[in-house]
Amino acid sequence: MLIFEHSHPGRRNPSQAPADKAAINDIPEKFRRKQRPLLPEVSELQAVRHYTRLSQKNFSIDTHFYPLGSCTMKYNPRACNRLAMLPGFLARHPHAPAELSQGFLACMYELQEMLKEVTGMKGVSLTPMAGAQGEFAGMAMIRAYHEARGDSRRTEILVPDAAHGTNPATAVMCGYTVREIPTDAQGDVDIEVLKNTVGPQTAGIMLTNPSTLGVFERRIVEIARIVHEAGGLLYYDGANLNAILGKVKPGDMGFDVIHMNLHKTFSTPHGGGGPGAGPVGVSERLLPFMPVPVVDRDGKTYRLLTEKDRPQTIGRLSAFMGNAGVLLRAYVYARLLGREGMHRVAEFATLNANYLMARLAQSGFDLAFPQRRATHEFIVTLKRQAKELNVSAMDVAKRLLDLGYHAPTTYFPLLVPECLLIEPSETEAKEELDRFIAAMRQILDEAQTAPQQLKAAPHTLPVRRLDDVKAARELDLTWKPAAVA
Amino acid sequence: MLIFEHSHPGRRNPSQAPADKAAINDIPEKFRRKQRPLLPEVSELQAVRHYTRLSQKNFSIDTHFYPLGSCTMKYNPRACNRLAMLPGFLARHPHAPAELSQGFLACMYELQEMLKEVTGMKGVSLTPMAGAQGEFAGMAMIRAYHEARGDSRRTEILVPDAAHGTNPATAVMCGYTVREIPTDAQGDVDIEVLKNTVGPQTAGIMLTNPSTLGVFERRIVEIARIVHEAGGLLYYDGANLNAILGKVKPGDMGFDVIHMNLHKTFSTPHGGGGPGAGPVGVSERLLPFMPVPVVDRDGKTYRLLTEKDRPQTIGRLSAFMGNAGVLLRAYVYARLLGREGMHRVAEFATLNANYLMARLAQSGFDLAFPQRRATHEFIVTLKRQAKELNVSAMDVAKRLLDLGYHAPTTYFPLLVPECLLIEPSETEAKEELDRFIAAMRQILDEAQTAPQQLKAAPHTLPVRRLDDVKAARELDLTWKPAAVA
Amino acid sequence: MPFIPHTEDDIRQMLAAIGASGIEDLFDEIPPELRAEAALENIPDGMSEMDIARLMTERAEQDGRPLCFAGAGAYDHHIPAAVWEIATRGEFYSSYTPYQAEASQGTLQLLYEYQTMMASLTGMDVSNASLYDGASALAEAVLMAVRANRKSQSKRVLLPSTVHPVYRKVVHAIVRTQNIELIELAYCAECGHTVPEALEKYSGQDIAALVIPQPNFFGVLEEVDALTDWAHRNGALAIGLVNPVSLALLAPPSTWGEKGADIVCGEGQPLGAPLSSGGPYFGFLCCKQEHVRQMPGRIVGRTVDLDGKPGFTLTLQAREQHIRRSKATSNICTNQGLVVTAATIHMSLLGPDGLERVAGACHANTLALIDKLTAIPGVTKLLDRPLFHEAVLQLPRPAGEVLRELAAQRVLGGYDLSEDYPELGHALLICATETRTVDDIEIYANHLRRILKP
Amino acid sequence: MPFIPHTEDDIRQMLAAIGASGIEDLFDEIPPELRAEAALENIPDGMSEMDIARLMTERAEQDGRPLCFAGAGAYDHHIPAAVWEIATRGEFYSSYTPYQAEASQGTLQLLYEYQTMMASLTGMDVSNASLYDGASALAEAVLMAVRANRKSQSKRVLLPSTVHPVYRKVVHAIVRTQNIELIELAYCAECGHTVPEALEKYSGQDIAALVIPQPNFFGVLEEVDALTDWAHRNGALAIGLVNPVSLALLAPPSTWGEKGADIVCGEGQPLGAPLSSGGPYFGFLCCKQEHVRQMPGRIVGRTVDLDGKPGFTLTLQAREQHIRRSKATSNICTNQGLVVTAATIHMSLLGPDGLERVAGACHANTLALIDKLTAIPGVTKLLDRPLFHEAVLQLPRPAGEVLRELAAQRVLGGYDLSEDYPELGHALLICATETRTVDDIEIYANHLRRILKP
Ligand SMILES: Cc1ncc(COP(=O)(O)O)c(C=O)c1O
Ligand SMILES: Cc1ncc(COP(=O)(O)O)c(C=O)c1O
Repeated sequence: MLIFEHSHPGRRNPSQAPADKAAINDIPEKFRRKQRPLLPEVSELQAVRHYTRLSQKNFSIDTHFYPLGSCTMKYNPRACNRLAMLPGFLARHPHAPAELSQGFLACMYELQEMLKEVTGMKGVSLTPMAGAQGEFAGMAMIRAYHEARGDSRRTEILVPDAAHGTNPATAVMCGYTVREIPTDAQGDVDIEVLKNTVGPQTAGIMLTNPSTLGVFERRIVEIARIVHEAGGLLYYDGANLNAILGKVKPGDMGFDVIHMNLHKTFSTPHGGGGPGAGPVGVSERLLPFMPVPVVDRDGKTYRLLTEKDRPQTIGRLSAFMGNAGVLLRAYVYARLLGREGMHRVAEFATLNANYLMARLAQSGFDLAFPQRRATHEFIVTLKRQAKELNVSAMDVAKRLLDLGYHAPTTYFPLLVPECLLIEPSETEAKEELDRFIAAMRQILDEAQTAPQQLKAAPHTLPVRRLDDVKAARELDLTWKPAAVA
Repeated sequence: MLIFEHSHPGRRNPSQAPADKAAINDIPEKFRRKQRPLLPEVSELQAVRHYTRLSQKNFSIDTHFYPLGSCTMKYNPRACNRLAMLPGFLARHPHAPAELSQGFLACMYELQEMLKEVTGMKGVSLTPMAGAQGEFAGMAMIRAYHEARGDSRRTEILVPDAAHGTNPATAVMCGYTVREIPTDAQGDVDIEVLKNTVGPQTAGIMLTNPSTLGVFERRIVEIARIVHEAGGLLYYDGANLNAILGKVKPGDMGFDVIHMNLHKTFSTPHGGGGPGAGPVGVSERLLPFMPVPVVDRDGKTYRLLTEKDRPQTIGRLSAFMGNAGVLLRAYVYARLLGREGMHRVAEFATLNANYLMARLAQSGFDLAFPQRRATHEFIVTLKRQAKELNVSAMDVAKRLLDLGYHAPTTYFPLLVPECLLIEPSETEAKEELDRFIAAMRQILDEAQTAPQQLKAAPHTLPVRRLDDVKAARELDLTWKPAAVA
Repeated sequence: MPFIPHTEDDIRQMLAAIGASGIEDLFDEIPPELRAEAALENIPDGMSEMDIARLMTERAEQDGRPLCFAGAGAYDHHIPAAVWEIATRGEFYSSYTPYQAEASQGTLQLLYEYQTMMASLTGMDVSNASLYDGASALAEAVLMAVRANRKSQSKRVLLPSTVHPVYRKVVHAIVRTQNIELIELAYCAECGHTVPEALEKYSGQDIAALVIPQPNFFGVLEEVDALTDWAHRNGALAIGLVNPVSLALLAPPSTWGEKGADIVCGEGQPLGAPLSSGGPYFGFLCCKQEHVRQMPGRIVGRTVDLDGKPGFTLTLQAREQHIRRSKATSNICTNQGLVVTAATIHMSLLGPDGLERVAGACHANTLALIDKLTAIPGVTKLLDRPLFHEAVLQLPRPAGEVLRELAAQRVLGGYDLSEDYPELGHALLICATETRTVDDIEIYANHLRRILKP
Repeated sequence: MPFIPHTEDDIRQMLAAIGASGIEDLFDEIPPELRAEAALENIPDGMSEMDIARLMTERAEQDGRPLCFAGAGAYDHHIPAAVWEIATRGEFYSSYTPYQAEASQGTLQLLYEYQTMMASLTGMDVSNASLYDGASALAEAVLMAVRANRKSQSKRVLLPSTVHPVYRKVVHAIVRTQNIELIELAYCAECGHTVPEALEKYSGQDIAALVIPQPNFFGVLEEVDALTDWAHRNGALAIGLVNPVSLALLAPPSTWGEKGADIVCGEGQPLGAPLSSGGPYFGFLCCKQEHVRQMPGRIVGRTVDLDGKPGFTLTLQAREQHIRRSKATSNICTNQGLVVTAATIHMSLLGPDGLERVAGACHANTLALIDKLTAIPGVTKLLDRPLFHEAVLQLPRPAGEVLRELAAQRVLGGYDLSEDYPELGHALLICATETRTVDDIEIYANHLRRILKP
């Protein structure tokens, strides 16, 4: 039932609105609304019950193992939520003057400093509101850099074919043309093609390392050299640093700019789609271009640097300073972990991934890159099963839901056929991984003995498999009351 | 799976305990623990996931219509929880001096005053921690009253047979003998028996009005006269004032003492079993005996009255002043409702009950008291169905669970055979009642056409019907590790 | 009106179905002479959530959150954020006592886990699902012991005066009407514990039970082995009254003396309940298997369903008021379920190691506090005995006065013992839990030094 | 280590399964020369939850919660307690974007409801499932309009200077790299709105879109009908930029002029997001059905499952980066889902009547504030036009100075306009939402009177 179907004309929640209805005499009729909007008219209990019950229809980290590759579904500590929602933080207006903001700004400054340290970059701006906006900020800085040098020939951005979709989309949004670089059989960037592709038109390259293929790009130093020698800059898609925190720093690999998804590595919640935070870190030469505001410390006082302090900035990407509440959560998380904890994140994210990879291989699954180490994630391909048994990666994914596991990422990266990208994260216990392995084995059995179990899955969820084609063809994007519909 | 089954020796949550393990040198060995207790060794994620998933196995007001008679499962406003849990309230130590307690005490004082007003009593003490403890306080005051007057012959408490189990249990706990008074066919106390039972041995009577039969005791004034003339006092079990708030005051009916369940009428949460709060209100003559502490106002300052101020007090029933956090929730609720809201509670609780009663009667259910008005609740009896179709009230109750409704109270009051005590509360919408009626009709149909559906119910819950006999015979009250078990 | 969903239309239809002409009709069985009086003139108008939120925020802030060095029955421990975020989920918060077991497996399984944890902490065989608080739990334990001790004909119970004075009052208030005789045992004012010799005059008498607090109200450790053995030698049951956090370090009552305590109770607050002005907390009660049928309160058992699948249900209900009425073991009905929910999550998050560290840190902090404060001229430590996380200091001036001056500096300096134990002089009971830092202790010491400066 | 469940035993077994001799082996594909440097010397030691809780509590309190009379893009509204208690339930809080529809029906249905609510508030046909914030939503709306306007060859967009100055900066930063020309429209410094005459010089030119803020940054109401009609007459799309709370009172963009706005966007914060230092908020974006395939961001559709049962799923994904990559309508991936969850619950709790009362109270309070403050000598109201819940005052001294003095009294007095609009003199943008009381306004007025006393 939709919330609108609980609605009844005239029902209202008097405690949630001012008792008096102000008479509005000063706004001329022509500016006034004539018909009430279609908001639900439900009691507080109806709303609470409706949304509580809806919530129960979700899988989530708090209820299920959620090995969704590239998404880092690790435990979101409740303390981070609780502390970011302290009344004092919630009440701070974004225009509060620095005198009334030192507590908040101290957190932001220290977060900036910590992110500098983990990335090995020279400056960090916290404002981008998600990974893709961080990418945009990065691309815009690369562009501003070349422009500042009067180098206007550089119109191309190189992107490996395995890249996350946001990479090419961002490059285009920044006015660049995208050139794809293929991946070799080992999962590394094809260096020969790269060499032949770079040139004076190359503004830069966007790389994810570990790549979205779940492997570490081993020749990164060489790639950096090739691109730099061609006059291009290196962009690091650091959406996920989970496998390298404290193990290797993007700055040391030769990158000029990086964004991080704090909603992955720093475990801020995904919230069913967001919000995230995508801070950017830059090397020396991109410092002047960072998006504002940036937090600065002057003795013991913190303040926001703006366009005045940073005349070459690419500007602002949000009305204030990005997703502040998310940044507070990340700050708390970083302080909870500390130095040692960060090292451990990488160690155990990697241990879990490699363990799961080894055990699934032993269980009869084909790995996309069997000769490689897993990073925080790895890829299983069901190409063989698709051919031999006519079951797809999607069938396996849906069947996993029945067995109480969220599915891994399916059909991404696009270049591996029938793939499952699996990321267990460091916060899952071995027993949980073992149960997942047992479920995967069961599914492999069923694929042979009872393929219909897979093809018709899921069987136990609130709905069975949904008709996506109908959804796109017969668009039904808003509810309409029966009379109108 | 039990939390212990997720446990792994050596697993711990470092952020939840001091990093340093203090060396304890000053406590002699003989006082020290040798073996660690069997607490779970699980990660924070494991604990969060385990208890989140467990929670989903509950029915609750926030997820289901819960017409549990005598329990008043109405909406528990989230604001009450949020505000009672403000950091300042949570941090207040019970021994904080009055200078650092005025905010809290102001709430308590105002709650006391409001409870005086709704009950029509002369004094209120907030300390009892649930209804039963309120009853105890009341009985103890009656006892203290007679004792203070040197009247030691009064050893009996009269209790109608329909009374809640806590009533006779409390009377006995206070050292009294219980005499049961029968109910007449109309659901009222049998006045003739009462007249013949009262006497110089009568310490008092415990009455619930509206009674647990879901009817208002019409001859209450006469009953009060009879008992008072015999020298007894009247105790009002005000667990549920939902049907009389602002309609009639126990004080006006002639009662000497009353307890209220704030976890019913004032909508503090039931919490899967508690905590509650059972303040007592008293008439003039019992004022000196009230349990301490009581909050007093002196100009603009609040303070706690203790044994010194109230030398005749029955004493203390809790280490501090009862369930303070529950009292805060009740205070917020009372302020949200205000005068008008309280009147409405009674009106709509009564409207909902009478509507449901009328519609169920029309649907073929037998009412226990068809000639009476429902109060906040009413009774359906399945005696006929039990005889004709061999289905019990319990079968109907279990089948309701399948259909998404919590069952009404079954087999209470004991004197009505195969009964369901149904209390919809004022916060349920008519549509919800209508859906419940449809479910009840369906069950009545099934009782004829597919009785097995009922007898084997529930079918859709985490477990099927449980073996209570085995539970009591082969006691399994704590988990033991496999090795030990 | 808040929380009432009825529209005018609904009301009309509902009245029609009932056959009433107005809502007032529904109250026509109430004698009219009683109705007239029920206006609620003194109830203020309703407030919006926004307005009450503002009022409550002001009042909560008004109370100033002093730096807390008071214990005396309520302890300022860290509670993981997850505890109450989960405990207040609607499914726990707004459900009733799990009478319909199949629709309450969440709460029931949790309570079974809770019972297991408490039984293990105390070392006993079984636990109930909670009582109101520590004080009333002690009263119930006394009543239970009197019922359970079939060897004793008497209703005499020995209650050391080292038990929390308010607990003693509560026990008195609750058990007096049942002709139970509470006999106070004197303590040693030098050492602060119940000396076994104090018991000697009752040796050989018919005593139903002996209460043994560990640590006692002063934080002092009692000679629990000797006391327990004395009880058993004299046919009395031994009732342990313990702080559950202390049990991470201290010997569980099951190991006291030769046979261990028979019944164990205490205040559950230190296991995840915020200070919150004294409640809601919860009382716990554990016992040996043989006494389980005398136990008051709800008990959850594991059983199987029709398919043989394990499940949980309330059991031994024949002890309870809703079945046994006047013959029940207690009148308790509603207990402290939600706080127990929190405590169960709390114990799961801490685990045995965490609880041990917490107990250790509390103890170490209190020792540090004693050191700092006794370095102030005129302040000395009383009661020369092993202690746990609480201690008694002697001040050069009345403790009440000093506490008031400390309160003006937002320091809650402890609990004034002079009223309950005048023989101890200007005695102050202090406590520093794991939440107090070195700086906090320094702040306290500095204020106290200044206040006491001659 | 926090949040890592592995025991020594687990590690051993796992390494054995992998065939590695230690965890370090797993990193052996990283070039060794890169490894050496990765120590994190400047990261402090980990803290316990207790310690960080204390630090954060201090910092949160340090910022003093001033009495807020600032709006300028972020509004201090009451949020029902239920909103965030439900939104932060683990099932919403810790789930991902609903790619696996069957395991995400909760979030998906909620988003469908959200889309319905936003479409209805704005009067448009469809809504997406959110963008980052109001400013970036405006940028996306501009990009979308340029794509969607097939009649226009140009990439010229008219942007009134009455649009929030930071929004204009954000739009600039985001669209400049795509060769879009943003043309600022002057406003009338007396009335504070975009006079239709300012448009005249662009009449007949190829303009892709016109942005129409309502209310505008000054709180002033624009002549939306005339502006919309001008756009349509000139082949431009009309982009409405609105405050969603204002839409309870003001004409929805669908009704502006003859044909209504084509695209509507804005900041969702007033619908249940706390001020929280500026985020997370959410941007909303609605449009006419014909433009839906040009819309950026996630969209949820209702469909059926194999059994024909209704269900919800992400749809029109071919617009999005994960499918269309470099040809996507935007690079947006993660959006502001949780805040939208809160907003949906918020709107459900308020309903149409509640939202209307809130909007009315904000407006009335701002009028009362204007009255009180302009009664102070030297303070006058600027911009003589109808307004909604925000207004511009002229002070006798620089607003920045005055604001600093007010801040010292814990009053956040508004937003200093002098930097962005020097032509307005000592201009201050003020706002009083429904959360401000008569007393609050009095407090502000008293401080201001004192501060301005000559
Ligand atoms: C590798 C990679 N890059 C970029 C992104 C985009 O980040 P966001 O969704 O926060 O915009 C993601 C996340 O989905 C990602 O996994
Ligand atoms: C009529 C009646 N009296 C007394 C009680 C006992 O109240 P409590 O459960 O709070 O002890 C109840 C509640 O169950 C009740 O319904």
